[in-house]
Amino acid sequence: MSMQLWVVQTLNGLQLGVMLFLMSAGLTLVFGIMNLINLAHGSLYMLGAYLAATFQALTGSFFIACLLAVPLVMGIGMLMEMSILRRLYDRDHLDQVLATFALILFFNELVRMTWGPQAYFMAIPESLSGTVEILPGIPYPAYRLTIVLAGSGVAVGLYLFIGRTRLGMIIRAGATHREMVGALGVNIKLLYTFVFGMGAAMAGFAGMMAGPILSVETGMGEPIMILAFVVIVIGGIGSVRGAFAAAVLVGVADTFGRILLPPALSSMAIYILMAGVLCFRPQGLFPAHG
Amino acid sequence: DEIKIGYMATMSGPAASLGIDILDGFKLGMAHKGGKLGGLPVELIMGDDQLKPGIGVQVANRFIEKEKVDFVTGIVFSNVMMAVAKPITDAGIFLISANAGPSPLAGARCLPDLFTVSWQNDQTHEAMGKYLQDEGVKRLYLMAPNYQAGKDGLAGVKRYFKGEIVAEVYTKINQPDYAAELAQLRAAKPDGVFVFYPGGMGINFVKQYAQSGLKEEIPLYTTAFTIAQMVLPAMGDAALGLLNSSFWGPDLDTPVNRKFVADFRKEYGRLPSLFAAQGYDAALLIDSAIAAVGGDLSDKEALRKALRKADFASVRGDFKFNRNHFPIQDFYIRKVIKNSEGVLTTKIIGTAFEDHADAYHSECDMQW
Amino acid sequence: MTTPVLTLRGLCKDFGAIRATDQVNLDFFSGEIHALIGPNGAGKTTLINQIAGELKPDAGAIRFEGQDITFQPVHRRSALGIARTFQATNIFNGFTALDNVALAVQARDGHSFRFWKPARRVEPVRDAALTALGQVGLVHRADTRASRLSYGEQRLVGIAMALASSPRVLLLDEPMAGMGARASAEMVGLLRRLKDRMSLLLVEHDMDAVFSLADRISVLVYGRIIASGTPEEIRRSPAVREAYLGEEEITLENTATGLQVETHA
Amino acid sequence: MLELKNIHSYYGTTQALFGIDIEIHAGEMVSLLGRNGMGKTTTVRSILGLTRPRQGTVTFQGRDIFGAPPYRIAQMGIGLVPEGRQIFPTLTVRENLVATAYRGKNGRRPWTPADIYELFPVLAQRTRQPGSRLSGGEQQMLAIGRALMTHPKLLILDEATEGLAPRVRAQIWDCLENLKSAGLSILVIDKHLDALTRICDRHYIIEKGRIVWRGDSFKLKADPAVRQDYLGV
Amino acid sequence: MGKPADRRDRAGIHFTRIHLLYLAAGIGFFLIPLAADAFYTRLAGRILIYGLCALSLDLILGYGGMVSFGHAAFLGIGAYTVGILSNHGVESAWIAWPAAMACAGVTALVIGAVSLRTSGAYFIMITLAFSQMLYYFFAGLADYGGDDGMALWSRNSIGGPVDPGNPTQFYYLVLLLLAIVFYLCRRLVHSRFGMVIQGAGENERRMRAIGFPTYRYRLVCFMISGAVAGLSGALISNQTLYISPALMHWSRSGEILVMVILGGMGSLAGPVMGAAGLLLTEEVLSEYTEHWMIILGPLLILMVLFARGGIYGLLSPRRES
Ligand SMILES: Nc1ncnc2c1ncn2[C@@H]1O[C@H](COP(=O)(O)OP(=O)(O)OP(=O)(O)O)[C@@H](O)[C@H]1O
Ligand SMILES: Nc1ncnc2c1ncn2[C@@H]1O[C@H](COP(=O)(O)OP(=O)(O)OP(=O)(O)O)[C@@H](O)[C@H]1O
Ligand SMILES: [Mg+2]
Ligand SMILES: [Mg+2]
Repeated sequence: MSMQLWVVQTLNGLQLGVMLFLMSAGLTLVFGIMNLINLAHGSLYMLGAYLAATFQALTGSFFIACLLAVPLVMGIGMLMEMSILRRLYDRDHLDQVLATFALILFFNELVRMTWGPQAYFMAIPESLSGTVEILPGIPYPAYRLTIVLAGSGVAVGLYLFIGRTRLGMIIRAGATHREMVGALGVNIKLLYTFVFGMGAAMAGFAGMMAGPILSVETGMGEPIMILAFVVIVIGGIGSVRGAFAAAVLVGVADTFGRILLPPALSSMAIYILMAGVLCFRPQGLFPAHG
Repeated sequence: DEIKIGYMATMSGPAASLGIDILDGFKLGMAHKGGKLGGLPVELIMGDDQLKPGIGVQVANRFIEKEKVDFVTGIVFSNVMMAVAKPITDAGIFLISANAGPSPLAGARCLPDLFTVSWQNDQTHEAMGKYLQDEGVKRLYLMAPNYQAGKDGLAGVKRYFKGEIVAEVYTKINQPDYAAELAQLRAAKPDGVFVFYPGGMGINFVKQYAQSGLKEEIPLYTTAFTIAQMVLPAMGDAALGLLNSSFWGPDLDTPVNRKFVADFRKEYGRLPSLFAAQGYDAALLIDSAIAAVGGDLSDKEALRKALRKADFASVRGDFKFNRNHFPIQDFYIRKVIKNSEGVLTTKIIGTAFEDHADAYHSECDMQW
Repeated sequence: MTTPVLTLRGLCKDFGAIRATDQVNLDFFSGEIHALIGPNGAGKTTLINQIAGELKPDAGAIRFEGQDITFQPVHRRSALGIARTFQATNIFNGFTALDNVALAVQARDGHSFRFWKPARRVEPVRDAALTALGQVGLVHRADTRASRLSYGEQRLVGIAMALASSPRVLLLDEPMAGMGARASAEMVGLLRRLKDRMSLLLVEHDMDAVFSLADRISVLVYGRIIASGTPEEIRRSPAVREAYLGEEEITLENTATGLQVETHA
Repeated sequence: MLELKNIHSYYGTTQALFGIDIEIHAGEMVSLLGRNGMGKTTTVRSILGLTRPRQGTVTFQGRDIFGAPPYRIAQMGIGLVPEGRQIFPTLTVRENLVATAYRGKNGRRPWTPADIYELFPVLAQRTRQPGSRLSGGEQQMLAIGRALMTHPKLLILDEATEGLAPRVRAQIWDCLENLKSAGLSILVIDKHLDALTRICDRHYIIEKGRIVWRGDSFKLKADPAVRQDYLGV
Repeated sequence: MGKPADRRDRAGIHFTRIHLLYLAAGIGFFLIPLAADAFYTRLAGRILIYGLCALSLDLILGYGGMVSFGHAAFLGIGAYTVGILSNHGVESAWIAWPAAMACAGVTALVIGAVSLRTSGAYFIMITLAFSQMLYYFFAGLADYGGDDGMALWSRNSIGGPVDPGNPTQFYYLVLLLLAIVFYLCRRLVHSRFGMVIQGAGENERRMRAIGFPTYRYRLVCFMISGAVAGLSGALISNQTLYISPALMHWSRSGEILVMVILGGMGSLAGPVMGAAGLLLTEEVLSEYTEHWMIILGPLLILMVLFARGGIYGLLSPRRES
């Protein structure tokens, strides 16, 4: 492989990684902190894409669509938390799996009834449709570069928020002793709704960013959700830092696996990676619990 | 009396639009025959295989054991077809495939009660292979998902394309992003790229191909499976100008087709895809056979004979069944254009094959 | 009493910069209660974890009845006869008290690849479990789910489980913690009865209990044994007073319940 | 300041409290005594709304807090050192203290981490260590510190000296006396009767979910029968 | 006074009621082929086969706390064993079905050996990873149909008067196998081995401290569960006469998991009810509308929220509180 190709493929891996991170971040927070396995996270991703596509078609602007879709998905997420998921925190993981699996069915069908079975179209905004010369002689799609930058920005922001702010501390505290946090005077319910909404917003954002690259269709959230689960497990559940590292690792491994390995092996590459990591570090790369 | 037809297709999930298009085509065909087939009123019984062979078998058994249908039609995907073909035909029910045409059923394991009104899987790919060979493309790059249909598709192209194959790349099933593969492709600098990516995979691939700027550098060739009418809106301008092969196109100039396309647009408010055309033909085929036996479904032998004649006016013009009950038909090369209303559609620009038979019929020992 | 059941030689364990155990040498004899006291964070639990096998020492050796067990896994040591209780309650919440203890009995009996006979109908196991529960006075709670027991009762179940495995060495990490005065006194009685049959290592901050029970006391400070001796010697040691006991004055008198304590500030 | 009247609490269908009446006045230190499993912790949980009583009234500073969510009750000025410590294992020592600390500004000087470190110097050396890596006693100190950081008007300690070295325990009694003289109300559950009779104003004894005895330290000292019957001492 | 005798008494009442339920279910299933047409018999057979698979999952999940999100892999291995053997001319059930169990068991042994080093959510994900690997492996296995799968030309033969090709006979065979496995599993979970599995499911650290090498026990249990799932795979391939990688897709694992939870885990009978509940609801709803999932979804959610303990929990007398 030539030098150029290496650079481009690394960027491709990074871009995939960043997308995965946007998905995984919410998932790892909700999972690690509220102790909730939310299989329906992919549905929020799908909703983000559909809503953005609709708003883009209505307003003709990608950015206005973004401003409308992301808060809306956040709202839907919070509604979902308040109406159903909140009741599942104290339950077995399995009840959560069942309920959120049911939510997937519901949302997929809802989307199909609302938007029809055909895939939906989303165009890349005009200003980002070209390519950028990242290094002399190496063009790279501007839109994908935007994803890398925006995603990394969100990652840094989230890391600082969780690691450095008091709110972040409380969120982490709630991961292990929810009742106790309440007994110390924190409205943990509200906080959780907020955290869930944040995760939903990120998933919606990811779906929206993916819209112009991928097809906007029912069930589009499931494959990436499975990948996101792989990511958070490799990274260590509940760890934002771990999710980022693992997302990039998975992104790069998948990208290079696809071009360097025979097809049968490359389909399995990330699963082999995950099994390998867990073999040596059963708690993931950055276990959140000391 | 009445005939019962079981319609089985993928009606939910991302691939649902195929099943729906076939069904709409089929219903239009019935409507054109006065809501009847062969003069008999029709009870259409629906079954969703959810793209899962196991569910398909279940639906098939409902058709056989509970509903006791006379015909089964529909069937979008090869894996479902492979699972249900034998149980359905074993039960003495005629199976009219309106889409799937897997090679084993065209060859050694052909079935006397299975009629495929669409095509054999490889045929459409072969058409593009032939075209590329005729065009004198030298170095070709091949891509497909790593599953049976993908491998068959590329094999079809290679059967007629004799130039250099730069690379044959298989990607993961339902892989959403092709950035890495596109970067490799660009570096290989081929003269042309052929891909087989049906459904959502195709939308993603075509969009990303255009976004990476490759569309201007290297021509992309595909088939009607990637460039089907229902995915064109989602691809947008990225699809414009792409060449693809098919046995049919909305602009195919036959009287039947003109009426079909116009009425379909009137009825459903959209352009029909080739899947709709296949559904339409499936209805007409059944109609012609029942009419030929005078509505007497008890004589299977006579009915089979009538089906074999394919004595109806197909949207594709002339067509006849090979001895394996797969069609012998023409194949065209189409180009994606915007019509006068600004809607993306295809236009036939040439003929790749005339009266093309599939590659497996000689392995089928059915005699008639 | 002549040869120790369990010997620790030069045990060291670091957690990053913290030296949790530092060159610890101790001998434990059958029929003896050896108390280990020391300030919070001195490394007492860490030492127990090393003996039980949950932590691997960085240096040093552990010998049990002459056999080197330094690197044996937890379950092997347990099978050899080293049982422990946990500082934080650690039992099977979904099981009844009896089933909790029965499991421990089962473990003692050797491998459990027995797929046929219902475990609850194995009389010897049941009887042994009831006996162990009886020893801690919980027979009346035998059929209560452990999660519904009060904190103190849960701790008793933990001890019954340790007893049920008929250990040769019993490691007790703060058994009186969370127990009321009467329960503590009962615990003291129980431990005293047990000591004939095994060697006990008692980690406890309840000085009344420690001084009334222990045959020998070792004091651990910052991972080091700073003193080891009879209760009387320890009580008099200024170093121990400085590091651990503080101003507390301990006087023992024999009363009906076995102990009475006065504390002068 | 705090008044419980006729509290009945249940775990599922089993009743744990049968009509508890307790009152604590401002600046008072009160102990709740009883053997294991008699309902001390349940009483505490009922005060904070962690276990919601089926019946009864709870008033705090004259306001009815029955049925309010725990965080509201805590915000009104009740600090809890829970049974079993409940330290946040993934947070560092400092974060444990800061995360839920009091943020209001009402003139009184809230506790700072530095004050806590002064009280428990061991913690000062462990500020960046996660809670899960502390020894049992260190965790206990942290739990007390954490409760103080919420700047409570009423401090509830449920077996707060469990697992503490005698020296530290003595320190904590001293500390509680100081807090009390600074005006804090305190409800303490503990088994160290001698210390409690020394520092507490009044005592309640709970037996099988009912208050069976109440009175001041003098009365308690003078009544060995009560101590023998209900506490086993 | 909670004397042991008292306890046995209460258990006695509890047991007869449950036994009555089993008896009713057994008779019900027994009568189906006599009362219903071929279609419903087949549906009932499918329920039994998936019930068997769900039951095998319950063994590790409900009792051992091992949440396998890749159980469909063993189902698939069992099916492929039958398919591949039949492809090479081995038609006897006496060889093919034990072979299916053995292959699935060995696969479980290998997967378990790695996966059981982890716990909790990590275990969920690593089992998913392995099943996805197998899925992609078989999807790319062109010799045996790849993604299109392969058809079986006939059911396995048993010999004697029993003919699995006959739908009714096949149904009774399935029913018999399920009954046997059910009984064996009941013995197993109450045996000493079962107690260890349950203990390890609850508190593995404590189990080690009292002297159990838990890893070994869990691995054996995982293997048994895999083997039983393999048997259900052999049966399902015989029923549908068709095998494809779709059998191993993660969504299939999800469905099996849903059956267990819906039915009520840790009860063995529950998962069979869960299989019945899910498959029947699907069957009924999808006849009414193609948008049946919009109804099934909320229905499942209501089940979770208001019927704790699943269907089994609804039917059986509530456990003492
Ligand atoms: N896993 C760990 N990682 C880092 N430090 C640890 C770990 N476990 C314990 N420590 C530290 O090691 C020291 C010894 O801890 P240990 O639990 O042995 O104390 P202890 O003597 O049992 O105290 P206590 O009487 O309070 O229970 C403590 O300072 C503690 O903070
Ligand atoms: N979560 C629970 N579920 C059911 N019953 C419980 C639960 N927690 C406590 N109980 C029961 O409630 C009663 C009172 O328990 P509580 O914890 O209040 O006692 P306590 O006085 O604090 O005892 P201890 O000194 O042991 O902590 C006990 O009989 C106990 O078995
Ligand atoms: Mg300790
Ligand atoms: Mg208590």
